[in-house]
Amino acid sequence: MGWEPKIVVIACNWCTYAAADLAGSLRYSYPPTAHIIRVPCSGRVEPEFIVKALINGADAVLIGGCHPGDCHYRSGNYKALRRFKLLKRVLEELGIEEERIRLEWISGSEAKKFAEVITELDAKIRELGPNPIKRGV
Amino acid sequence: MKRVGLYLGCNIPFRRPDVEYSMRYALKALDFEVVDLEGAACCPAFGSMPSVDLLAWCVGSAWNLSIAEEKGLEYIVTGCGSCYGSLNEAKYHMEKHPEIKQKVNEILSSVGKKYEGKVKVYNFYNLIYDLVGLDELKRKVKFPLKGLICGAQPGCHNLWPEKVFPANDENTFQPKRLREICEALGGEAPWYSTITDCCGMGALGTLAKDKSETLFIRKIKTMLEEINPELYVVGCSSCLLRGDNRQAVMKKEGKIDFELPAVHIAQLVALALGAEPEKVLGLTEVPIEKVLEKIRGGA
Amino acid sequence: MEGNLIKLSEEFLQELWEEIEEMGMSVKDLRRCIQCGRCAATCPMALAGLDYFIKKIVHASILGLKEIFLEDSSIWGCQSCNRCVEICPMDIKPYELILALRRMCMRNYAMPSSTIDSLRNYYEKGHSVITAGYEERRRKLGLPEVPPTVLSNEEMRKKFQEVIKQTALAEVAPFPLD
Amino acid sequence: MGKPKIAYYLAGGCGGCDISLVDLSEFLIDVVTAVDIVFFAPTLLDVKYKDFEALPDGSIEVGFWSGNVRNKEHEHMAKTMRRKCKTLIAYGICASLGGIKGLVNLYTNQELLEKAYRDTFSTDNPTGELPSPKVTVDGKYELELPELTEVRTLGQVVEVDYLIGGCPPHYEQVKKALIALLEGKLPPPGSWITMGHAVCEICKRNPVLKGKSKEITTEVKRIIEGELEEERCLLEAGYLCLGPVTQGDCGASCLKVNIPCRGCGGPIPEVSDFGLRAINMIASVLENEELVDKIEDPLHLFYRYSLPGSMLGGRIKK
Amino acid sequence: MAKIGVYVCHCGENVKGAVNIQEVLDFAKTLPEVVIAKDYQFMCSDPGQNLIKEDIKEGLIDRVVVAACTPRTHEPIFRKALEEAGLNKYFYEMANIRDQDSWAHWHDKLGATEKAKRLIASAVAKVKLAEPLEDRYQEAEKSVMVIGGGIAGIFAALDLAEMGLKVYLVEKQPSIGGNMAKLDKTFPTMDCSACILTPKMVEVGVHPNIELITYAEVEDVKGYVGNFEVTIRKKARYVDWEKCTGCGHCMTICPSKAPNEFNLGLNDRTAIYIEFPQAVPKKAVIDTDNCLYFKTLRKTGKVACKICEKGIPSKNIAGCPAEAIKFEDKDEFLTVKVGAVILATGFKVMEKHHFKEYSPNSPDVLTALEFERLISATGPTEGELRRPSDGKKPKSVAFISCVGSRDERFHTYCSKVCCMYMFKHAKILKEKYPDIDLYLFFIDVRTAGKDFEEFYVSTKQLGAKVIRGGRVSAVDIKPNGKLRIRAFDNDLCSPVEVDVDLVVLATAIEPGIDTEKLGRFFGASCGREGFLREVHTKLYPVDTASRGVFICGCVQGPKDIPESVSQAKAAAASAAATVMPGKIKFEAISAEVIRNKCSSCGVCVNLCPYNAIVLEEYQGIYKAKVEPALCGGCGTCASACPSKAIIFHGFTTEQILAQIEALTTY
Repeated sequence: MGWEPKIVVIACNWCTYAAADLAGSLRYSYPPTAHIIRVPCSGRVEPEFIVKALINGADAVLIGGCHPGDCHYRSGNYKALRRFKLLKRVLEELGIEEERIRLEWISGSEAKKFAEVITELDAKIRELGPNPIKRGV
Repeated sequence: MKRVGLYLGCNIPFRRPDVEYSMRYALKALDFEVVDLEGAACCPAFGSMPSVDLLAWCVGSAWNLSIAEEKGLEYIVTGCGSCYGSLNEAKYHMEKHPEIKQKVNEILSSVGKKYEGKVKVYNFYNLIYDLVGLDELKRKVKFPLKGLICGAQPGCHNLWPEKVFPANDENTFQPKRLREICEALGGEAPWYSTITDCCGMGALGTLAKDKSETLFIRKIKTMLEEINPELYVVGCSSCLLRGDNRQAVMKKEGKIDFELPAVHIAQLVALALGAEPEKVLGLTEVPIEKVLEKIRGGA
Repeated sequence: MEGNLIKLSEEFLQELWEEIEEMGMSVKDLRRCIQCGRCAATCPMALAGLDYFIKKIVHASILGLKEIFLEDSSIWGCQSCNRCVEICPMDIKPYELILALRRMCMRNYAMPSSTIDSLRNYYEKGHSVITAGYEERRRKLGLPEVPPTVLSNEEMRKKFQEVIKQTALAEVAPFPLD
Repeated sequence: MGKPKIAYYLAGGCGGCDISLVDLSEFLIDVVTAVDIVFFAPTLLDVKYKDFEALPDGSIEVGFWSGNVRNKEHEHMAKTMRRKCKTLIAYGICASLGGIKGLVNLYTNQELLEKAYRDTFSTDNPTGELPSPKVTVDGKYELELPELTEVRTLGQVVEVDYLIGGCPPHYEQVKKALIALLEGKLPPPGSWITMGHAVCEICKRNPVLKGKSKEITTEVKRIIEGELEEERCLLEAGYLCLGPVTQGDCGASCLKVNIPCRGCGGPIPEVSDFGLRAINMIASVLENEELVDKIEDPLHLFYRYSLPGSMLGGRIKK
Repeated sequence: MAKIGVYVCHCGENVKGAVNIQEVLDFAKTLPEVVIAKDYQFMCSDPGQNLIKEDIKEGLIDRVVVAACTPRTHEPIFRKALEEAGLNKYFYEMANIRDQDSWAHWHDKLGATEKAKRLIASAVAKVKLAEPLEDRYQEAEKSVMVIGGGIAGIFAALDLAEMGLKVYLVEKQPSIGGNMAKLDKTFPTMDCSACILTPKMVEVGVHPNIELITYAEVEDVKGYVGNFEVTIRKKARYVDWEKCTGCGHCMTICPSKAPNEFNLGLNDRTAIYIEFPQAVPKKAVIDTDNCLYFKTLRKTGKVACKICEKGIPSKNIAGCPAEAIKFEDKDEFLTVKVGAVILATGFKVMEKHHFKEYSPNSPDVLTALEFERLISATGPTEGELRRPSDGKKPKSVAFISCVGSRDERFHTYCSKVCCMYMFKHAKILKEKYPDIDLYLFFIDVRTAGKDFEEFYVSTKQLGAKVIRGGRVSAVDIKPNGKLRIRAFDNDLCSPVEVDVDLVVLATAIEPGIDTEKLGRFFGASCGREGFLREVHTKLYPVDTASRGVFICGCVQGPKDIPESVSQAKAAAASAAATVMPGKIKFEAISAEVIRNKCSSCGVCVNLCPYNAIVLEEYQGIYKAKVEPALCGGCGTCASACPSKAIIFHGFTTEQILAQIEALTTY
């Protein structure tokens, strides 16, 4: 088997993780290249997680949270957005393709959106090819 | 001495120079140095440049204001509500949108002009109210109005939108300033319920003459019913054209059965301060002798 | 328009919105209008009985009925009294809409002839309104025959025209600027 | 046993770290009398590389390395130092994390040379000459310059025993480190020699030390904007101070003179990437998302001293 | 070394149909520290769970990974199994190989199998670093404080008291009753407000489980759900309530007058006063701003008047017969411990002065609440409709809706009750004075509610004139004393005007003055419009973001009486459910500050949405500390800590990094 993209998804338990579950029960299919790490809230995501995943060879990292205003913990998603925006600015300047890191608000009911986002991201990564900053490269 | 730029506009110098005369007279009598704004143009009126383009409007207004700035004036005065409105609104737009101001200046700089936004634009009655004061005005009156009942009409452009003007009534839906000036001159200016109603002059007067006249008739009839004034005193030259010149025509055409002499507040102030009635009221069309008689009769 | 039926078309919506946005009015703000009618009760256009007055104009704009404004001249009857701006509870600035619509019509050459006259006067003489016989009236009062405005100052008039030529008037005026 | 032998080498650095030794003033005399300095290049002693290389391996007690590893010569010397010294210390932020000069990693050597030798306004180089690794002088002498490599931290080239932050390290910190060395009271190998806590903990501006919480940062200001209040936390006031993420061995010197902390002290132990923690911290204190856009040049702000030593390190695409 | 057992569930065909179980088991066995890898048809069934339990009991494993469906539904089941087998339940992780794998990749068996392997590797990596955690319980006070004694607060208090809970009802005014006490009749049934409210007020006053604390405000709040410590300031009354009999004698002799707030200033009351005739408790207070004793004492230091106490002996007028006057009275502070709190402080109505175009200076332009007093039998005119300006009976009245509501410049929301009370006003007037002319100006008529539309139609039948699309543009005073209304009539498509004698403005219902402050005390936040916000509009309509703090009535937004009462009952039930069991569970998944690593930078404090992080002295320096009971478990603080001093139990940084490592390695 040739190269297959590897996507690390860090998803909030209440929205995006639930959306992924729902996508399964509705039998929406999407590429099996995305793997969720469950966290209570997108506010739990540290920039180090994203960079660690990238240098370890993840081809893309997706952070999934609740829509603004809907955070189960009131405001964690806003904190996540601030951190993500700033991190993304820096990583882009360091030459990391912007498509490889993504933040999406996917509510617990947006199973279709979850499947679409993963499908789209997978296709994009196949277009871009393997992550060039993989450790040791 | 306080210096004030006299911004003429169009209607006043061409159609009702008696208002120009009165403003000059009254301002001098109230210790102002009147500075002419040579080269000033139309404000521009709402139906012209403002209806063409926002930037073009601002360029037109900034042209006038830059002339006042060149003369080192702190403020200028208008007798026409449209000029007062247009200049102040343009000023407001330029303050709110620095990018417009910048573009305006790019254009003005091609003829060596510059707009900074330093000049305040007053209308005649607010200038008197704020910079002279009612007490001072009272002191200067030579021919008091002797209880003359005035129907005051500040004029829409002198009131709204509130936020653009340097001076205004506390409640623009219950204006008092113009009335208080009439009272300082010795008259009475009671409240009436159509005081803020539109006189019907302006764009509507051009577009739909007959319909526009109904506004005037409705307003004046209510006023007559409620306070039966002897004189209609307006704060805006457009209101004067409607209240005097057009009223005379309407009367001739048999559209109205009343006759209410009308003056601009500048005329009334000039008259009370001692100006020659022939010049102050020289162009008045609705007969005004009775009013003049009452004011000057005993003098 | 035939009879009393107005067709609502998606195509027009977009077109009008784009145009009025371009002319300085935010359609997003406009859409806040809940047609409460507060402006209409004291709008001079409504009180005078024009076919379209501010409340209807706002609604027609939200529906994108461009043709109405090109065919009906009501918007040119707005008195610019700004009362609507002052009392609008949704702060949609209806008067700014009127100006934006006029600007849109101007670009489609749908304006009353009086507007053209006043613009020509404005450009040529510096005054939108010049009433004949002013010299006589001024002389009678002992004022100089020609007022000390741009009209009496050739140098300033040239500069003034120079300035005005650089505005949008140059693009839309139905007369030459030279 | 005689006095412990000491070696010091300045690689890709500015010499500031050497000067911070001088700042020890009288204490330096105690140090110099307590140790035997066998090598101090290139600033102090004229010891030839050959002679240094000839010393027995492991014969030197402690080696100090200041500056980053920027060329083949540095690399060679790093390996030599490692062999000769029982304990090797990355001394200063350049040695530890790459330092300010580590920012060159954002560009290719070609770009940098062009900038330095051709493109600047003040450069007078009509023929557009660039330095080249091999030159023949007078047609006969072959001169070889060490080849430029990417900036690396000392730790990326050889194993390092201890790291000391600072640009340069504060003399009090140097003093503490030297005493620890002389007394043999060292932390576990691989550690930073540090107080272990952030600048905030010793900063007079920090309201937390008075039991009050910090206010949320509602604006983003550049240092040239506005007036700095003497007592106020700079982060609260909108200046992007990196005090919370930076080791506080400096005594908050910059803060005392109204300069926000720029992070030269390096990260607090257990932080794997200074820049990422800084990004995280700043984004966390801001009131809203819009403020993020107001931060100018975030890369240089957050990675000013630590780019080569960051997690992404040398894996930057040019 | 951990001993990890991996259990792969077939879920019948659900997993097995897409994932090659044997391949996954073989893979799992290769993972570090995995000692057992087994499969079973239904892991969640009893035999499935027993597999795990037995392995634990036999000491074969001390960590468990179940590869099956989603932890969102099945984690609790397996955790319980661990607990039953004597292992800490947090030594458990789930690999979601059904919902997020086999189901989604049904037609890609190879892909699904590979993904299952990685998900298991990730779970194994996480569980390896798991730490034993304990859920915590704390004792809860079996009592509730209700703040606000309007109709909502009254009902909440009564329901709780009936359940046997101790209730403290705190009210700012001297009497409970709130805004409802000011109303004349109530729509749509037209009950007299006082008739239905007063008995309930009395019930509150005598209920053995309710401690009524009126003329009092919240001063400070400490603690959290189960253990709130609320400090109440009881304002000085200057009348000894123990002695005061509420006879009202003082009010007949007090010489000093002030506007009567209860009648919205439409008449005067004395400086010593009982708030209104039906007040509960019916006790007098002295208003020191207007009392001559206090006024002169402040100004001159001398005592000028003690008539209420001493009477006027020269005229044979006696003072307070109960000897209850107490000029030296002081504010009292009282701290109460309660398990839960209900906030029911209601609303206020906008005043008319904001609306310049409606001639607010005219005494004949009234707000609707003023009008309520004007037509109320206990009001200043004893229920007779008379114009404030001249005392004459108006022949025509205009009612204007949406005054300050649905308005960008004031309040964007709909005040909800105005349309209905305008009809109520019309109905009251029409029934009393059939000849009166009524004009009701609406933008549109909103009558969504039981029996509301019928009420509207029947009011129209009485002859009230309804003008729609007619937000009034101007109210102008005519010199003859009439008020001219200018509006637009959508149905006539024309501007209309009418002269009336009286104008009633349906001014907006807005948040009470101290709503935000009160919310801050209790950690309940306000929405954009300033009302306290519920956690979830549909599912948690009376819960606030602060656990154990509930809201009901208009403090949450405009609503009518039936809705306020229903909400009050809901809040009472929720509060009771919180405190009744006597203990409260706190999640084990929470943040903790390792204080000797903390650098006192304070970054975490503001990040916490629950205000759970406090600064506390530790070895002489203020350091952060997470109050475990307040921690909501989001982990935002742990992510941010610049010193890496905060551990987030259950999702530690090391665990997540290990998962990333695993996902990217295999």
